[in-house]
Amino acid sequence: MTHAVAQLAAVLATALFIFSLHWMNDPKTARRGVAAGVTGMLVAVVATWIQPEIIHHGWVALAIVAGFIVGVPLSLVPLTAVPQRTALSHAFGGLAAGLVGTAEYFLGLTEHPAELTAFRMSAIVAEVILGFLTFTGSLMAAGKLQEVKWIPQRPVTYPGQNVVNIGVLVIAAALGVAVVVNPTAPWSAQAFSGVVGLAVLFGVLFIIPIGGADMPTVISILNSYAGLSAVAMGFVLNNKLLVTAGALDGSSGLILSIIMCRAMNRSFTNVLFGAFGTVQQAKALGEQKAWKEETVEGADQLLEQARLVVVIPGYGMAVAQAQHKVRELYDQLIKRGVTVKFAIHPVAGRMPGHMNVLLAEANIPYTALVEMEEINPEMPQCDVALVIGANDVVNPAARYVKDSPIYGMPIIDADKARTVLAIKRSKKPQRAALGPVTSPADRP
Amino acid sequence: MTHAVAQLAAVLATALFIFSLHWMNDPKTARRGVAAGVTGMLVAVVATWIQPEIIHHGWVALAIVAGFIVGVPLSLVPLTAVPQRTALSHAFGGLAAGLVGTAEYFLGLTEHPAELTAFRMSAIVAEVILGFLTFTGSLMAAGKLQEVKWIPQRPVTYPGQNVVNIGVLVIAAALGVAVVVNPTAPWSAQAFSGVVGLAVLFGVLFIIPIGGADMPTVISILNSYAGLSAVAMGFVLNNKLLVTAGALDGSSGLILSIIMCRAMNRSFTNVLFGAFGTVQQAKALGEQKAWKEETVEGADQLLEQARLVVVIPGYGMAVAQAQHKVRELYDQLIKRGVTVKFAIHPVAGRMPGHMNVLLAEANIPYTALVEMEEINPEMPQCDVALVIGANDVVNPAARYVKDSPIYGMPIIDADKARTVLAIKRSKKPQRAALGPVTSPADRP
Amino acid sequence: MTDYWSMLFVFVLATFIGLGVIRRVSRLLYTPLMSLTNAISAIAVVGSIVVAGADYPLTIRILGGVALFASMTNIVSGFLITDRMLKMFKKQ
Amino acid sequence: MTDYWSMLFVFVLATFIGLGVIRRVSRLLYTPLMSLTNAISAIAVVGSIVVAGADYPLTIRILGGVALFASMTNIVSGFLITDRMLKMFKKQ
Amino acid sequence: MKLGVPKETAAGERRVSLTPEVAGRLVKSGLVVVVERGAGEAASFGDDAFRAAGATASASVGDVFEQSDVVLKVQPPSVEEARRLREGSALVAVFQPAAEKESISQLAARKVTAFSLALLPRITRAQAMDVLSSQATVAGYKAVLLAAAATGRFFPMLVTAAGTVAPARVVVLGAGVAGLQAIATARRLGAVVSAFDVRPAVKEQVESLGAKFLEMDIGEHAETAGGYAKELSEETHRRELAFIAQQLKDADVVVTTAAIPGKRAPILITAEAVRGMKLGAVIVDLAVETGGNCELARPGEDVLEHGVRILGPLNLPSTMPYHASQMYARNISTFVSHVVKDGALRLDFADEIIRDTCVTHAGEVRKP
Amino acid sequence: MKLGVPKETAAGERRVSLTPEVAGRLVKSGLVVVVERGAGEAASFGDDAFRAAGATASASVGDVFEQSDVVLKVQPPSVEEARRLREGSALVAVFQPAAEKESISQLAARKVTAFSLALLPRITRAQAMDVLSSQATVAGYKAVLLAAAATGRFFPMLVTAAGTVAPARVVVLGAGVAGLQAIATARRLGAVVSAFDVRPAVKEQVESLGAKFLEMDIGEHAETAGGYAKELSEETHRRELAFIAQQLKDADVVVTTAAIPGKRAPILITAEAVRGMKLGAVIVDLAVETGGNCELARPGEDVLEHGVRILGPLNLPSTMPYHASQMYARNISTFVSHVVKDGALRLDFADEIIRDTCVTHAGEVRKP
Ligand SMILES: NC(=O)c1ccc[n+]([C@@H]2O[C@H](COP(=O)([O-])OP(=O)(O)OC[C@H]3O[C@@H](n4cnc5c(N)ncnc54)[C@H](OP(=O)(O)O)[C@@H]3O)[C@@H](O)[C@H]2O)c1
Ligand SMILES: NC(=O)c1ccc[n+]([C@@H]2O[C@H](COP(=O)([O-])OP(=O)(O)OC[C@H]3O[C@@H](n4cnc5c(N)ncnc54)[C@H](OP(=O)(O)O)[C@@H]3O)[C@@H](O)[C@H]2O)c1
Ligand SMILES: NC(=O)c1ccc[n+]([C@@H]2O[C@H](COP(=O)([O-])OP(=O)(O)OC[C@H]3O[C@@H](n4cnc5c(N)ncnc54)[C@H](O)[C@@H]3O)[C@@H](O)[C@H]2O)c1
Ligand SMILES: NC(=O)c1ccc[n+]([C@@H]2O[C@H](COP(=O)([O-])OP(=O)(O)OC[C@H]3O[C@@H](n4cnc5c(N)ncnc54)[C@H](O)[C@@H]3O)[C@@H](O)[C@H]2O)c1
Repeated sequence: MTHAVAQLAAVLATALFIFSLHWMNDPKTARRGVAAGVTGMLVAVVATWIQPEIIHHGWVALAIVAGFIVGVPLSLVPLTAVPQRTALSHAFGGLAAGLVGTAEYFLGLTEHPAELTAFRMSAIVAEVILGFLTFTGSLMAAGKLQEVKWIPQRPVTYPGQNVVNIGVLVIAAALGVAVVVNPTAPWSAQAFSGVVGLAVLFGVLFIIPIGGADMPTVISILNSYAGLSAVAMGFVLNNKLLVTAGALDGSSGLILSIIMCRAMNRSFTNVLFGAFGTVQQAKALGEQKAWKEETVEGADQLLEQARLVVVIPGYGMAVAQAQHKVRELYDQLIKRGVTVKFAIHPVAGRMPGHMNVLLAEANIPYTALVEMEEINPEMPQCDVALVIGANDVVNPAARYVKDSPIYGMPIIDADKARTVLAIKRSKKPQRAALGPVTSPADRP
Repeated sequence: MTHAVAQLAAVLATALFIFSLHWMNDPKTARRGVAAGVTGMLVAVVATWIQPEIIHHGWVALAIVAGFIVGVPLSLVPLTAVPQRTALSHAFGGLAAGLVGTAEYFLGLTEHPAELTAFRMSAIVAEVILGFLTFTGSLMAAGKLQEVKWIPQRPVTYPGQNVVNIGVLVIAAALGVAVVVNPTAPWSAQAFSGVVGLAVLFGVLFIIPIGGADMPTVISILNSYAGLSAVAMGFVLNNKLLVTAGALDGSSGLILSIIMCRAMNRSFTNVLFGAFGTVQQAKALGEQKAWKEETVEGADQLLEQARLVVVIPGYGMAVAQAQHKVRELYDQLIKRGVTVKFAIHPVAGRMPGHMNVLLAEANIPYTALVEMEEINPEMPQCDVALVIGANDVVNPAARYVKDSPIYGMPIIDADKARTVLAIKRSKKPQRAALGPVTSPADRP
Repeated sequence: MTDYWSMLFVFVLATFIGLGVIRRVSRLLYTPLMSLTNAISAIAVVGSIVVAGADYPLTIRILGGVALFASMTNIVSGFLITDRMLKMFKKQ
Repeated sequence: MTDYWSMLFVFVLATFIGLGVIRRVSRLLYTPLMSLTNAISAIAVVGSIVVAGADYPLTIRILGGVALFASMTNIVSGFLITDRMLKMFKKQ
Repeated sequence: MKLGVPKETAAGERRVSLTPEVAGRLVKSGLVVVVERGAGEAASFGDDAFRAAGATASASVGDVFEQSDVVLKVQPPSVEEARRLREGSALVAVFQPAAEKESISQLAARKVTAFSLALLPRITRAQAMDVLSSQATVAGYKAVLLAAAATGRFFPMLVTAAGTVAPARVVVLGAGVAGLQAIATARRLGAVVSAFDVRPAVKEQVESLGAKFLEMDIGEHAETAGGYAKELSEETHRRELAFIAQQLKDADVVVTTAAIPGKRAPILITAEAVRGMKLGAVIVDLAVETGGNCELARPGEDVLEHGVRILGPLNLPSTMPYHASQMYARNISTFVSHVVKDGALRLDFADEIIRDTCVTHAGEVRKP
Repeated sequence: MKLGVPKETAAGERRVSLTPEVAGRLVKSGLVVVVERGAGEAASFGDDAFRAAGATASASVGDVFEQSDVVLKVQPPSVEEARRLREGSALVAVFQPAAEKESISQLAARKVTAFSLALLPRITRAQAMDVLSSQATVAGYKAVLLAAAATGRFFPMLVTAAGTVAPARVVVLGAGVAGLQAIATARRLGAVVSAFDVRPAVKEQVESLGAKFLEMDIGEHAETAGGYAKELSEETHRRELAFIAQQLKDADVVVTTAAIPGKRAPILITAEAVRGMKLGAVIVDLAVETGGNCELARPGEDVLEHGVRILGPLNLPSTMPYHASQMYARNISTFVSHVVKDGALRLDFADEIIRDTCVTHAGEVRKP
């Protein structure tokens, strides 16, 4: 009977978690999502607690009360400290998974060696490695974000760093395999402890080469790892709820980190293998901005997260008759609270006032238009410069290249913006731009 | 070993089916979706066939070859006959499920009575009922669509129809419960046959009150039933692949029929319980069109499936300055191959030429504008009349209501269109309209 | 019993996936979608093979054979016609 | 063994759901989403309760207790802070 | 039944009461249309076109007046023309009876049934005959073109290599039919437009054209039941003048269209207010025919005061004769179809359209 | 260094070479600006405004010419003015040396360094000084306003209770700076616009303004390396004339702007073509100063032929003196900043801007 209750509870909690995430679709339903999550969790906890094998109720209650005592204040941190809190929380999650895995192993070792099948042992080892590396990794991340004294803020890099990191992980995995194959050999407990230790170490090594700016991505990956460790725990405990909830979490962390990587113009593999250091160096090195084909989602993402977007239209906008699309984009951004300005170069287009005619046709208010002289001092504060079918008027060649036909023409300093998005017809390299995004016609 | 292969095959086939449906998202990837579906099916068939318990290979091969022999010609029907083919195919699917369920029951009855647990029996009964009602229901539907002689095309209704239908279903269910409780009693086999017979009968009764126009919705519901019978079969055979594939199918049928109901301005429950007859009568009865709040998706749906959409703008469009949104909609529809015309009433708005000013601003080509006299004869061919913030100019009160201030004013015959969508501020009933849709600002 | 719970779990999850995936299918593709899901629902073929091919009495196997034939017809015609429709789509 | 296959099935399906659902989450809500999934991932609490409360040796139960405490902290703070952030959203 | 279309004789009048297209429709409906030689020439409608439409063109003045059962004109008949009308015939034109006393008594004397379309009730049924609306549309549009041609500035904003041209600020006073059309036209040309009116319902209409409504707390109800403006109390009018003067300080172009039916147009811009305006500003006073909204405006003249040009154009519709005639012809033909049934006048004085517009009938003057 | 701004003396010229705003900038950069009394009045720039900007306003003609180191003008100097210039001083204005032989020899005689901005090379660096571009912008805009005011029709389409007004069909011939601006303005007003030009690159530009490009197979390369049009061969020109005549048959308004630098403007519309046009059509010939694109156009006159009105307006920029002056002043001040370094003329004849524009220097006539 209680077993049936537990199973039913698992189904129910799973459904609630799915709805919880689904409702995050939309700010309007998002709080309902939290309620669903809380209910799901409550169902899961109660259903587990009432199982007959749970006998130390005081002990469980104590731990739960302690969790509340620490959890409530933690939820009241200032919003600026939210990233640290999330990281810290991942550390706790990782720790819990790691500890449960360790407990299961030693329990099996001392009491039911037969239960340590290869499958179960693999799950335990995976759980422990993921759990502990998440634990220390997240702690480090939280420390860096909180600017704790004894954790270096700046990325710490040294030659062969990647080799060392991967080495540690490989050794841990090898030890793990040994334990899986011989779970009850005399050396197995030590080997298992070795796995734990190496996972703890790897968590630290994984984070130190990463700078603060990349932390959100890292935290999102750690979130994914925490989810996967819950999945492993589910396999160990033969608990489908753990598997589903963990999988939901693991996949959401994955998606989020992929999206963030895209927004930061990084490939996901680059981030996944912790090789952030390399990019950091390249960034520090030179002015030579790379250009890259951006996806529509990535561009969306960039634009929505910006505070100030400067649109720089040119002849291409006119040729493509894209002014109405531009207006749609303008409406969307304004609605999201982004400040949008249109920087009109004196010779943009092919006739005096060409841009004005088109933007007025699309009913873009005059107040949103600014002249070149006015916008240029503001460009370094601009999050995204969106160059729409303009070339000469943002081409830095006008500053440097003596034999360019446009040498000496004042230009709009699109290149000073944090990010430049250019929409154009061909892929001829655009000197000022990070690269072409697909035509706005494809935008949702 | 072969068991592991079977399980792995199930996981793989499930994933392939999910991708298959996912790729139907987009015409560009849709054919890839078919390939994934075929591969998934192949994996599932092969993995089942190689199981050791399959010994009558010739028999299996024979049936498969027969399936090809009939299936290939069936796939070459003219496109006008596709609905019938789909219905026929559902009939086959239902038949297969029903037969397997029957076979399982009699097999259990004669050889392993102990295996007929209550759970399994419930699943078998569900499978059989769903399977056989889908079988005859789909056959009837196919017959109606193909205009077979001995199946009445027109909805056949009689007093108390719903009572009879539900009665048949209830008796079948009651017999089913009896069999579940006593699967091996002397009368059980007869009772089981009774269930089968009643399901067959219900399939027929379910369809006869329904007219040809409603068939697509019915077919979609039958699709859902076929999926659910596969799920039941999965429970009987303890086969997760059947459960997942069946669930995918069941839910997709559900979603499709919900969408279709919305497009037809029907509530889903109304359709689900087969009570079409009622609505048909109401339709036949009078001119009094009901109005109903339409969702954005429903409206989208309607617009996209239309061939000719006539937009009738009025003062409300001007007040809401919605001309740019209207242009977006226009672009979208044109892109999808819909013909869009703007019917401009001579006094729409509050000044002569008010609509012209706005539509020109939004760059809607003059060629898309038509005058009232020109469009009115065309209105009966119009699939959707989209009234955007207009009231007086489409108000049939101008024709009938002598004491109306607009009595005698010629109007645009929006009410002659197949469907009327009106976008307005308040919900004051709009006399010509089926009802307000949400503002176009909410459109994707 | 555990098994049935797993089944239920699987059923619930698959339903969620079905709802999520189908809702995003382009409306242009509803007709091919219907024949595709029709083909996929012929997964009952898996059960039919077992009933038709295992060591059962002939009557049972005949039922199974008919079921297998019916399912196979659906698979073949369903996939083929879907593909045919989609091909026309491309041309447009 | 069957059981593990069910688990795998469940895992695959749940991953599909996760990917599908999260991809549609509004980008405005990524920060609350992260703390929400963080709270949900504390479902490890279920395992911790078993380890902490069952009839196991004390050392095991201590490990379990710590794990339970850690998970519970996550649950409480995760949900609370998510709700706090979403409330501010509403006000905007 | 014969309809006569004489050539307009008033100075500067270039419109014609029927166009070939509309004449053709009337001919098809069984009426005979007689057009004076060259009647449509000034509006670019040749006699050939009338003939092609089935009308008898190239008639002499005498023929038209003496043979027609109904004479269709744009301007009120001169005394001379009134005398030429056949006894018992009918006449349709646009005139304010109060201003045309002499020719009206003449018409009554000759027992002519005369209709003035200026008196049409503003009801839905009459919309298609509403010449005031259609001609006001022309006037509002043309007024902006005149202003744009007269000002030394661009209307639109232009960012160019020679610096940025700021958009012109256009203020429209009175947002009736002409005012709204003026707003729309100025907006099309790219100006920044604001408008003022005393009727509160107008705010939304102004905004629906993308212009700004200048809001002043009128403090009294300035609208009649029929939707027309009333005269304001003296106190409110004073406040209105001050408010407008303030708004005009940085205007580049002002178009005034305020009118109160049957009354002198309200003064909205005093000489004082003009003095406060920018050098080079332009005022177009459309109400100049009924007294003018600007104190300094002179009918038909182009006044330069304090560096501000004040135009008082007369009969703007006549400067766009082609389309003005087209619209007028549609209006008047709808009216004719309304009063003529089966080839004869149907004078149902219970019908407010006929009651309100009929100025003289059977020797009797029906309107003051 | 003193810059002098005389009042323009040419008939009908209302522009002024500096505006208070631009004068203020020059003053800030360390130059002295002397403005003749009332120089800016016709363009709505009062002497007060100049004074407020730091210029010496209210100087007499004599003062300006005799005291200035550089005199800034719009129109070429009259013989009288040339005589007044101080020996060794400089002059900047717009003139075609070929047409102004007499005053140029006068300038050379007085050892004046004269620049004509009409000779500016069309290079990127010179864009901000390009008066031909900026004034062509004004002309293109104004030409459409003139056409709209002259035609008897509405430009926009209007669906009204008095019937539907069809949009005007506007054809623009020659889509250079003025032509493009004309296209844009006509489109703004709601007309249906099509345009023709011999340079193939223009097609995309015309379409970028939402107008239709009338395509004719020219069959020869009609563009010089510098992007200007060349004269066509006789055969091609004949074909062009036939093509255009065909296109004008149903045009309501035609604006012509075709020009070939340094040559007579090409004839595009023959008298024959005018005869084929609709009654009431309007042609505005902007090229009338250089011979006209329409055979029947007369400089400064309003010709009515075959029912078609043909306007040949002269000096359109001067009819919008405020903004035309503003743009002109920006152009000329950029030029001044280019040639004046540290308070003295810097005549680097290796610089093509200076080389190309300098008409006389040190007593020598440098341009024919
Ligand atoms: N304003 C004036 O009065 C005037 C007059 C004459 C000349 N000019 C000159 O024109 C230039 C204006 O600079 P600009 O930056 O506006 O224009 P631009 O330098 O010509 O650049 C146009 C850009 O638009 C892109 N493009 C063209 N068609 C497109 C389409 N259909 N969709 C998307 N992108 C498209 C082109 O991309 P691809 O490279 O892929 O083709 C190019 O990057 C200046 O050099 C100026 O001196 C101006
Ligand atoms: N064209 C002319 O020259 C002229 C001049 C004067 C008068 N008129 C008269 O004006 C009328 C014109 O008819 P019409 O159909 O164009 O206009 P209408 O009858 O006034 O109807 C306007 C419609 O727009 C809706 N609406 C208002 N604001 C809206 C917003 N912000 N968003 C969405 N919907 C909004 C209203 O809905 P709610 O009911 O919810 O408010 C109403 O259904 C005729 O009666 C005509 O005689 C015309
Ligand atoms: N059939 C119909 O229902 C119909 C048809 C056409 C017009 N109308 C309405 O009739 C109204 C009058 O139209 P019209 O063409 O005669 O107007 P009009 O062109 O003659 O202009 C008169 C305008 O001046 C305004 N005005 C009067 N005194 C003023 C003052 N002191 N200060 C500022 N503004 C002042 C009036 O409010 C009115 O808007 C319009 O609002 C129009 O909507 C109705
Ligand atoms: N700095 C720069 O790069 C710059 C600045 C301004 C203008 N321009 C370019 O210079 C070109 C000329 O401009 P503009 O202002 O001197 O032109 P314009 O206004 O003088 O008009 C001349 C136009 O007439 C056309 N034309 C000549 N002969 C013709 C014929 N027989 N039939 C039809 N059309 C004929 C020409 O092709 C040209 O477009 C423009 O295309 C413009 O883009 C370049």
